[in-house]
Amino acid sequence: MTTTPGADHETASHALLTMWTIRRFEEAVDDLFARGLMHGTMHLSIGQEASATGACLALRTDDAITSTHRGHGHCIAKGADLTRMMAELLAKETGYCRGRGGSMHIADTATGNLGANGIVAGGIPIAAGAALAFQLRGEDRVVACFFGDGAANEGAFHEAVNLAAIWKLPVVFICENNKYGMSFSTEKSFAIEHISERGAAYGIPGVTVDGNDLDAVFDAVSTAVARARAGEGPTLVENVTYRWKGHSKSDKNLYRTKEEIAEWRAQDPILRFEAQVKESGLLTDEEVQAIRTRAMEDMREAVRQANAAPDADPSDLLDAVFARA
Amino acid sequence: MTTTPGADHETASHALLTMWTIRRFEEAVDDLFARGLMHGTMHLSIGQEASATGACLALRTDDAITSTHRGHGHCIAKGADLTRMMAELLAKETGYCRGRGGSMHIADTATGNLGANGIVAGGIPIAAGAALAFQLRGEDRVVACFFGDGAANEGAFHEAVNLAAIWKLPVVFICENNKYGMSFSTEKSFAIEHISERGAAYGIPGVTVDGNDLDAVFDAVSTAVARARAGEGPTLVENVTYRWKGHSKSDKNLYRTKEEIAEWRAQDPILRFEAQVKESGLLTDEEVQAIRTRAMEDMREAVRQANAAPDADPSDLLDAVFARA
Amino acid sequence: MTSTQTETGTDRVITYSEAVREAIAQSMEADDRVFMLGEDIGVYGGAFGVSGDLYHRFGADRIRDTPISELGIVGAAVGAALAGMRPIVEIQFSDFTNQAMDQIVNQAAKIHYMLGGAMSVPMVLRAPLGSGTGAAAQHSQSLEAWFAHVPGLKVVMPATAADAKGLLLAAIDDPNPVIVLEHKLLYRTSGPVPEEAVRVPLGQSAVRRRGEHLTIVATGVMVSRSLEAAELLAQDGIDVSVIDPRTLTPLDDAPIHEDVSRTGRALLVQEAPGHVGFTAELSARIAESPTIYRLLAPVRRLSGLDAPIPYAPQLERASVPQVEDIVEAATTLMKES
Amino acid sequence: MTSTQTETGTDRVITYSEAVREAIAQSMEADDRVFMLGEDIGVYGGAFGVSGDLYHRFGADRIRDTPISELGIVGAAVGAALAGMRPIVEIQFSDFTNQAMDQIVNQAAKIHYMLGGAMSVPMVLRAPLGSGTGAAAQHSQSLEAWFAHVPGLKVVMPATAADAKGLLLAAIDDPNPVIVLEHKLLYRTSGPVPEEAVRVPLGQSAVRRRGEHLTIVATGVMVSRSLEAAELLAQDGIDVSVIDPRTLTPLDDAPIHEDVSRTGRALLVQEAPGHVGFTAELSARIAESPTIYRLLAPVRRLSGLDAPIPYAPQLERASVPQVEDIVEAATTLMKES
Ligand SMILES: Cc1ncc(C[n+]2csc(CCOP(=O)(O)OP(=O)(O)O)c2C)c(N)n1
Ligand SMILES: Cc1ncc(C[n+]2csc(CCOP(=O)(O)OP(=O)(O)O)c2C)c(N)n1
Ligand SMILES: [Mg+2]
Ligand SMILES: [Mg+2]
Repeated sequence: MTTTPGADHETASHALLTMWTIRRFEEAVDDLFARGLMHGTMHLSIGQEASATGACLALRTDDAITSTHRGHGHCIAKGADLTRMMAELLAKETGYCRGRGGSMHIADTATGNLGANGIVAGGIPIAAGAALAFQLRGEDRVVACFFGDGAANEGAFHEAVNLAAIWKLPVVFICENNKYGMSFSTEKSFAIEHISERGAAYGIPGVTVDGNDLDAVFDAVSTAVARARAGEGPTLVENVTYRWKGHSKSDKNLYRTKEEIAEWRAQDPILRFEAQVKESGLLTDEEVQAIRTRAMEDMREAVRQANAAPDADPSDLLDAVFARA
Repeated sequence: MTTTPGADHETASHALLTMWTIRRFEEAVDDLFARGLMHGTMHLSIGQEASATGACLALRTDDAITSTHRGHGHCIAKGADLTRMMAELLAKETGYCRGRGGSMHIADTATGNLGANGIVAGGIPIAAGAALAFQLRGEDRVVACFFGDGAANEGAFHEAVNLAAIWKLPVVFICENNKYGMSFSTEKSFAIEHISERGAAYGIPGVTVDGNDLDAVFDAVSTAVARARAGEGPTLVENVTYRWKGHSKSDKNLYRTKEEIAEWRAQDPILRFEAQVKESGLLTDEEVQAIRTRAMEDMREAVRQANAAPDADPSDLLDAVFARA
Repeated sequence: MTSTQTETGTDRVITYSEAVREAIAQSMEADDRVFMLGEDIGVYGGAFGVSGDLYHRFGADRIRDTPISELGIVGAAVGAALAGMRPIVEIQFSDFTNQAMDQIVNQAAKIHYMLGGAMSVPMVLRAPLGSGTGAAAQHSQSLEAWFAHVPGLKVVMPATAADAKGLLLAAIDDPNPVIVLEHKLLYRTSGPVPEEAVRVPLGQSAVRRRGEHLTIVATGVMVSRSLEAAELLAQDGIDVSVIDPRTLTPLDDAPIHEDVSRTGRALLVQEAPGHVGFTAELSARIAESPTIYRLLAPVRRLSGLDAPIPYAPQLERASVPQVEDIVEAATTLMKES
Repeated sequence: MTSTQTETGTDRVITYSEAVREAIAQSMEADDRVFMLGEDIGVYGGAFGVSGDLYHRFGADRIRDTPISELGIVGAAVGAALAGMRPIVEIQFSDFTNQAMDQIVNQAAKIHYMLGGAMSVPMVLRAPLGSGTGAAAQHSQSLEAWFAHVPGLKVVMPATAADAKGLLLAAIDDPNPVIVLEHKLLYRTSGPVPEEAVRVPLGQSAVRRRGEHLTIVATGVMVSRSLEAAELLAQDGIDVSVIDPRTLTPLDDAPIHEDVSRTGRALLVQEAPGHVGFTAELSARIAESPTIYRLLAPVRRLSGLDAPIPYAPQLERASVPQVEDIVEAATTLMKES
């Protein structure tokens, strides 16, 4: 397992590159969408990069994750291939889902990503089930289950977290609390201060961390992962963060103020981490610059390659419904 | 509102009669079933009489309840007519549901019983909705929502309690923890000690009481009802009790010991209350005897009248599917 | 000529979603018991903008934003209905009715019957259905067949702006649970809609077009596609009827029998997958009635593929009937005799 | 003579529920990935006694009792399947699949397709369906039409002990989610079942009886009722075929077309309400194929009432087809030409 990103040169570089890659990927998607080159709907995670990155840094490659409709960051942080991701969003045959799934359904078996999910809280019982499989086979693998604040009010959350708690399943529940479920604020949808308080209802630890602080996220998730791997059961980790962009394309931001958005933009998790590692001398200006450039170039290359790929092929739609023995 | 049953002669007599009536009703059902005179399946509440009785004593007639598959006690305690209840179980046209519903679907508009429910936790969102209606109309009516320990692990519980909490709905959630959901013990289905601890997950008070202590149940529910009526929102009250009989007819009691059952039978909520009020001099032996006799006679009369009633009429099955404007 | 235009007898043209909003607003003005609950229906105005400004007109109590708890909010609507209110629930995508099936099917649909008529559940559940937005398999289903199969539920699929208003008004009046399935692609379409609160009774099919040679029965967005196809077919001398059942339960099949008996050919068009879909019921009713003796060719269903809805636009398009598919199916059917 | 007896070629007679248990046990012995989860399947032995002693034979890990959390346990099965296991979920009454529809329909059924084939969900969901036990509307539904309508799900309805074992074995092998709907009234019935783990392939109808005059197609408990009716009809000189589709999706309709073309008469029998039910699909397939030209009389469906299942025994009986109803329907149909 890696050490705290802010304390190790290689980890810091890797983490920073991951965060910039997520940011650039989301910006590219935003741009392609605006220019009418991408269809459907997209849920961008700009502003939440530290949560996905810090959490996945605490995982092994053979650990699994379940993700959400806002899943590009989780997917990248777990190690997915940018070109295949972009190809999927561009509805190409070379995409992760051959253009069948799109943004809300990307999965990547190779890196243990069991899938984004278009259903709020849909991935939570699935995460518990994957953890059950690991436990039944006596493997020391862990599942990290990402979901939003809004998902914590779905029955699926309740049933799945309880199953994981009573069976001590190796899963870490990571609630990315970005203050809103679409337009509904956590002040209105919860009568408690911290969603992590719900851990106690299932007899598991709950912890709330600054989701824009990469080290804090990494440390909290690492502790939870260690606990899960040791067979001591699940933990509920709440990463408090913020979504800069609208919920999706149809969002006019009527439910929040420009000031609030500005406040949170000021706490950019990436710039915060850059400042931190530059201050501590872990990374130099040049290294940081190089990472930024690399992220931008990787993205451009991914878009280029994805665009060049063949469109998804409608010929075998019916054959693809059932898996063959 | 009435005062604590153990402190008032009239209330004590009424409460004792209610408990004995429930006991005798369930015994009659058990007997009719055993003799093949009743079909379907029945879930008896013998041993849990103090929970239904104490809770309903804390309610006004215009308050509402939602009940469960184990609902005969709630129904009687809220004031339903024994003959129409028995007629329903005997599949008579004069039954509360004209023989359409049976044991799991008895409701009684006159006494505010919104219905038993064959679905575990099915009544919990319904209770929240009825409370919402009262709140929207500015009425000071309260809903008491009965459910079992097993129901507290359904998503419906989670979603409904949260709705009630954030909207401060006038509802009291009464979890009748009889230690088992069918065969699954609370030790196995929960990783917490008291189900009432879940109140905190929604920002509402949670309290656990001895569900076989009539006064304790009455006091806890009264406090919760007062809070709800005052517009301060819901409370989660956990009545710890025990079901003497099998879950239903198919139960071989393989999941619990004879000793455990014996232990709990020794804590008969009715005999406990009798001893208490006799000791305190609130009721005399003769009065207690009279109440016992009355309960038995009422029951015999109800069975007699129900048996004499016409069978449910199959002629208009299709007309009954939709309500007419 | 389509019968709705005659019915409406008005020149005022508004969009389908404006028509839905107007029905809700007029019902709420007329009846205090009516209120709305759903996700993001408040300041946000609804995921598809249907509730729009209702929040500002009626306030947060009656246009009630909810947490993401479909089962809870549908159950709350059931309870409120039992307690004398007339709730309208909006489910953001009809795919999420999967979360609430217990309250819809085991509770709302059965309570009146199970209680021997002692209570009823006057509630409306509105939800957008269908594909065409690139939202993929979990946001594009057409599940009307499920609801139509559940005794105790009434099921409505408005295909025009006028019906979006008129059928919803009737649904809100109805003492039973009514599922109103609105097609996403129709929200922005417009048509003549009376300003007054004119009900369109549940259980009446609409003959949208009368033709000589073939009868098309279509639901939802397939109604307008069938009418488009009808124009193209007319150019080839094929004159078709287009019938819109509007209410799947209770189903008014008399006009279908009448028209198919006249034309001798039936083409049944739906967006949902064909296998055990709603149009199978239409086909079955034809095959089980004297209408079968009037057929000049076998009945034909044109449905979505028996596959989930894919993301890629060209794949999504290929998964459900398009105008040209309807034209082709009708043309082929004409040749089959 | 019924084809299953020939198929099985064995004299060993066990009950339907023993057959289900045997299929699970043999699969668990043969494959470590197979495990079972559900409510009260452990020491209790299952609400209908199906899992019986499996808990003592395989232990609490693989015969896993769960809390009352249908959505959670079906979702856990989906996740376990994605992670390489072969879960079998028991839902205590099929009515409670309503609680789990999201995981069944939005997740299990679609994942393989949505991911472009990258993963699959090899899981089995078993649930008892049907009426006849006096358990009323929330414990007596027959919802097979819903599942059959969902692309990505395979749907099985075993009507004999042999099929209960053979089809379940095939379902457990299948790399896709398979819904196995067992009829409560069949659990105690018995029939010849091979001791070995003989698969009955999914997607093959069984001709239970061959007759000259009329073809009955029936599912679930209606298969045995139709066979009983057939004996009575034979006494009146009416010689009927009885076909059991066994798998609703994928549906093997060739034997149905073949037989109906021969007899010229089709009577389709199901317990579920008729409106938009499974037999509507059968009727539609006949009406849309050349088979329609071979009909001597209109197709006839005999289904449960379009009403919830009531509690009172005589009302419950009157709500679904009984042997005498099948006899009457067949007799009437014979007169219709
Ligand atoms: C079951 C379900 N209900 C509603 C939706 C529509 N929807 C998509 S995302 C979203 C908000 C989710 O909020 P949260 O869980 O906080 O995640 P965030 O979008 O904030 O990342 C909603 C309501 C859905 N996809 N699934
Ligand atoms: C949704 C649902 N799941 C399962 C069942 C089957 N069932 C009926 S009662 C019961 C046990 C309920 O336990 P609890 O809530 O503790 O109530 P109790 O029976 O102990 O009074 C079960 C599993 C059901 N009726 N509904
Ligand atoms: Mg959020
Ligand atoms: Mg219990």
